[in-house]
Amino acid sequence: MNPAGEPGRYAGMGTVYPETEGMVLRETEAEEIRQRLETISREIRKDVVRMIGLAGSGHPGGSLSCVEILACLYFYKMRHRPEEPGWPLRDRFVLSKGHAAPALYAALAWCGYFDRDELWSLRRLGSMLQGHPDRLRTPGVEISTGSLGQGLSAACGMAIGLRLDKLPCRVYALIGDGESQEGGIWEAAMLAAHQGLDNLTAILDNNGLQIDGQCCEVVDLGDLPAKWRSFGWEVQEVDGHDVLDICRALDRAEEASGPSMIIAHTVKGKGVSFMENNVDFHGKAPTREEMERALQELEGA
Amino acid sequence: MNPAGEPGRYAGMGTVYPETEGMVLRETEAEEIRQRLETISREIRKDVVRMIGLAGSGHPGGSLSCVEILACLYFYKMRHRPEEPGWPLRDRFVLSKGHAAPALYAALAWCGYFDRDELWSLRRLGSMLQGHPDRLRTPGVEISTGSLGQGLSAACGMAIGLRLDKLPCRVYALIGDGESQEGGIWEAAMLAAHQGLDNLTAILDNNGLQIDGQCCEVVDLGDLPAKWRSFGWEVQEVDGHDVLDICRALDRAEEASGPSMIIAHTVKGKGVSFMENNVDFHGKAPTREEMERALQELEGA
Amino acid sequence: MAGWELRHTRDGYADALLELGERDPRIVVLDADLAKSTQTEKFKLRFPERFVDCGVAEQNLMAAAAGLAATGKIVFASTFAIFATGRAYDQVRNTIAYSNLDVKICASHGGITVGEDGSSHQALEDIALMRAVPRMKVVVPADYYEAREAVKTVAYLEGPAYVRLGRPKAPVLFGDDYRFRFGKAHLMRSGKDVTVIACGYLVHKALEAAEELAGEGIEAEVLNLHTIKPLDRQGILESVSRTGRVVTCEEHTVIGGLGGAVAELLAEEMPLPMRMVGVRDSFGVSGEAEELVEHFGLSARHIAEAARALCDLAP
Amino acid sequence: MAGWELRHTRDGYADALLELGERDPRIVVLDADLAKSTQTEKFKLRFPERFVDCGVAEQNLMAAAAGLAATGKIVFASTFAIFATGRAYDQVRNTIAYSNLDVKICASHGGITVGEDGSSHQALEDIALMRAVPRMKVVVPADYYEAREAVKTVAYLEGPAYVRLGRPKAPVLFGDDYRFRFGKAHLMRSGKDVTVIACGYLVHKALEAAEELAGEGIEAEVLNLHTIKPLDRQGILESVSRTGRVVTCEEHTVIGGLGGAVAELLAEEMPLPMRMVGVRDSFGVSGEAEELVEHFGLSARHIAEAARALCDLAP
Ligand SMILES: Cc1ncc(C[n+]2csc(CCOP(=O)(O)OP(=O)(O)O)c2C)c(N)n1
Ligand SMILES: Cc1ncc(C[n+]2csc(CCOP(=O)(O)OP(=O)(O)O)c2C)c(N)n1
Ligand SMILES: [Mg+2]
Ligand SMILES: [Mg+2]
Repeated sequence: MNPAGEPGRYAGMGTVYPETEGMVLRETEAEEIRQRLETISREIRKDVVRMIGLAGSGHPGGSLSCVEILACLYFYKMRHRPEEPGWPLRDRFVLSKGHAAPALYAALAWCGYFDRDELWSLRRLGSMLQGHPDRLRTPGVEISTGSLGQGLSAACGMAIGLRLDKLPCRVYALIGDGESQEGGIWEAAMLAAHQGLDNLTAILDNNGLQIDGQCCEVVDLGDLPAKWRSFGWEVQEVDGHDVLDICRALDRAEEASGPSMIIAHTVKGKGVSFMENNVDFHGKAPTREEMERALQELEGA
Repeated sequence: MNPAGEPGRYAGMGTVYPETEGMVLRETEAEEIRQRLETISREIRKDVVRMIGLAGSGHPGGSLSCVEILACLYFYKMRHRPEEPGWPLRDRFVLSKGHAAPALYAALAWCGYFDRDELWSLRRLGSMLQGHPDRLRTPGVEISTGSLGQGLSAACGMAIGLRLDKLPCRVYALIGDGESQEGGIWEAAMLAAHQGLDNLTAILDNNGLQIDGQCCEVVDLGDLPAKWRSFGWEVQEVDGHDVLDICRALDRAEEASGPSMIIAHTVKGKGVSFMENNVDFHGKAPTREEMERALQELEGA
Repeated sequence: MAGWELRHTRDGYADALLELGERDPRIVVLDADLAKSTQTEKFKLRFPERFVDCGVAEQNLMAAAAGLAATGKIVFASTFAIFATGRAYDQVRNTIAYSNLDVKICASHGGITVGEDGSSHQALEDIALMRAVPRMKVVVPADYYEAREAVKTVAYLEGPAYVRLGRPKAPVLFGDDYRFRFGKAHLMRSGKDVTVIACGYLVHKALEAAEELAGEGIEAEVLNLHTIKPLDRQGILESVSRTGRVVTCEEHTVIGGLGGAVAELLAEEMPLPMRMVGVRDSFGVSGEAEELVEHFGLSARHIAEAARALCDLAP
Repeated sequence: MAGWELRHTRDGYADALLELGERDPRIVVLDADLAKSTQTEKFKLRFPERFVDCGVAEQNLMAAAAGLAATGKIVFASTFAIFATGRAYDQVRNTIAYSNLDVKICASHGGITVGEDGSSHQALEDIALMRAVPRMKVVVPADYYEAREAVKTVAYLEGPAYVRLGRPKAPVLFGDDYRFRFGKAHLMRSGKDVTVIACGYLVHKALEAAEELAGEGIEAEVLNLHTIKPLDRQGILESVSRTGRVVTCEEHTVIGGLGGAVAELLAEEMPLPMRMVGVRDSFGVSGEAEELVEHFGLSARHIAEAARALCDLAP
């Protein structure tokens, strides 16, 4: 059985859909893949800025920092069928840092889970796109998040469930660095290692900022790789804006004998000069004028 | 100012009360100290068995495993005044693993915080000795515990408060290994390191058992020293039944530049042959006959 | 307690789990280092591959349960009631209930009858907490059989549910053929003077109180309100409209629990005199179960007193 | 919202903190990575040594607050209402309240008016949760001044307290000389036909509703029930005994909150017809604050409707 099934349709973005399990990026294709994923990333970034700009509220910083990670997951690594969101053999993704919903929504829309027009209704009364992911409203959202520190636990549960059913599916969870201060993260970390969940990969969006400032000033996360290793995870570190770096780490993670952590070094607000590393844009929408400026920058990129 | 004040009266147990700050165990006195602490430990153990036996319920296993730790704290390391429980300059102790209350109560009674006769009312309606520590009822109890994974946080708060007031007092917290599965422990660990709480010492009663079995079978705690080091704590390991080993570690902990963890390797149910390493005696009282047998064993020891 | 056969409600849970596990491979059970107390250990021994011990980590227990349910499992998550509802409230609310997942929280050690462990282990607000969560169903079985049948029922109701089980053995009120009717107040005894609505461990106390009152010529109707949410509005109103008076009885704070639910209903639909038997907004203490029932004013005597006081009021 | 001056209740909190911090060295403030939202940042900037950011770790926030209080501090612990009460419920209950420590939980972003962030951030059960905790005081200020004065008052009441603050600016109802009387329902408008009891952001809606009703000849008495626990039993009963009808209004589920508290009181003391204006047991959604007030049936229009329906009932 080829769990990948047919490649999904990605609304004209082209596809880099993996067709075999345990696939490893072929170097001959690397350049093509890189270009596609960077193109997708730029499109998602523009969507994020526009969605939040139009909504007048939202979290641009942490949405922009994880764009490449989402692009690599949805357009390179994960087996999924946008036209059949409930496909039992799909890989699962959990956005533990739920406030990055705009980036997820944009990725899902580009995949074809729903119409791109929905994006502009973000956060409006009646919209299928809530401020934080709601699995009952948005096709492609596996579980509702928004309260930090719960998604990794949910991902553990999914990994256990899929393993029980002997399904070859993998589970991916994206957590924040600020979020890693939540004890729930470490409860999940311990259980995942104990259970040897080799079908679970977590990615940490290590952008160095939370709301009240730099993580190292608020509550220092210290040596994150050492922490995760001491909790029994295999750890890789990548440049979170280098798509091939991310893809290769996602490939390697499948070889791990237990749960696998990819610490992605990222820049909060990445791609928009005045948002980059700017803690103020954690949870503040750009003004109309800022939005236009950001879009121009991204267009030029 | 000598924060130690006068030595407390320990109901005829003799005293090894430290008279100077940053005191280090003098090797010439080691043997005497050892003998006293072992005597006290044996008395506490007998009390624990009798209290739980008479009460007909309680947690003997985890009470017996931490006896030497409590003896070293209350009769060697901590500055406190049993006759003045609210003495502002006292060191603080938090029993994060609150179910070991009987051991704490016995230690407090031997110190003179309350009459030893109270011990036999453990867990009875109206008793000052509740099933889990209640600061409003029991002199000497600094904060109420019983719900696991909260005491270390409370100890952090105390350490911060005492530091704010520039008091030389130290805070000690005793946590369990099973308890270390609680995320709250790791939240506290991170904050304590970030705050550089060098007046905080935690002791981990590493008896290898929780309720549902061995910790390594339930949810493996893995490499505990590595975990605590990766969370920014200084770590020592001791034989948790060797009083001098514990005392020396407590002395050294005062030199740490941040929070300090003493991992005490212990035996659950220590001192009573049929309780040792017996998971069944986590939360089960000995029968009358078992109680008598246990007391005989302890008497002989 | 004389005259009653006694059995644990949590044994009813365990037996239901075995039955469910036997016939439905989707059943998965999670615990948090209390499998021996909650009795999920029986399931673990029979179906080890479908049991996961999460250790002393209730937050993870609940959020992981949600994730498992999201893969199509019917998940039972157990620990003590106080930790299931209080320690993991946000996980239950934001991950389980908001996602509307099939997680059945079956928690033991609800109420004051936890006994000697004392306040930190006595769940006295769990019904209030779970009742406040949208989409949550709240069930408080009164005996072994009701627990067993309730568990089998909620397993197949869509979305989350909370089932509160006790620590001590409870008087057996029903039999092997007991049919649990989710969402329907269960008439245990008819009467015309006052409606006594009880749940869980206090149902038999209510029956004893009714017996006592009968001797004085007061005919109490006793409803076993095993399902506290959704509330059987019609069933309650029907009884109360006949008797004109209500006493509620619960091993729980009088704030926001069964009494609160009934008070809210009556206030909007049929304002009538009511008395609440429950813990009067205080923490528990250590003591023997029955001793505490007496101490906190939850005994048959107290229920009868409340009913009497109501009946003394002008109608 | 036309005609009202608008200010944040959380600014009232921040200003009170500055005043308290200035004169009392025991005041310490803790937050969990939301200092900019809860407005504790102002205290942090003025008294950095007495401010501790605990990071995104609400459980630790609350239990550490308890430890600090145990060293003689008066501790303010802030985060969003949903996390303060839900994520850390067990810490609040078992470490703070059971120890009866001076921790004042001042949480912002209570209620549906959180708006666009949506359900996971809209605390709709926080009053129910905190009300269920023994020893907890529950205060829901209606405007900037009331928030400021309430905070200064609870600082010096023994033991734990919960103060619920909002996200949006709220109409200013009081002035600089406002005297907050803890535990006393505050008469905002007299009337003889119906008592409207409101708290927080809905107090001005209740006043608007009363105005609307006055035009129809219905005289509504409006009580600002800023203190939900302890409940001003006497004050409420006194008003209700005159009007014979009650409408409760809260930006909260109708289960276990202000409406629940009043229903419980009336059921035992003075059964009378009542209507609850509140969120009808559902999760929130994203939208603009005022839009959601309308969407969930919490507007002046809805309050007036409820009052009208009651007045149409035979007395
Ligand atoms: C349990 C919980 N506490 C607090 C919040 C509020 N909050 C939203 S985002 C955030 C900071 C998260 O920082 P980080 O994980 O680093 O996110 P990123 O930098 O990727 O945006 C906080 C505290 C929340 N959503 N959930
Ligand atoms: C929050 C919480 N969850 C569960 C329990 C029930 N419980 C009491 S003791 C215990 C096991 C603790 O194991 P450990 O910390 O190793 O204690 P020890 O072996 O020292 O007795 C559990 C799960 C509790 N008291 N608190
Ligand atoms: Mg970050
Ligand atoms: Mg242990």
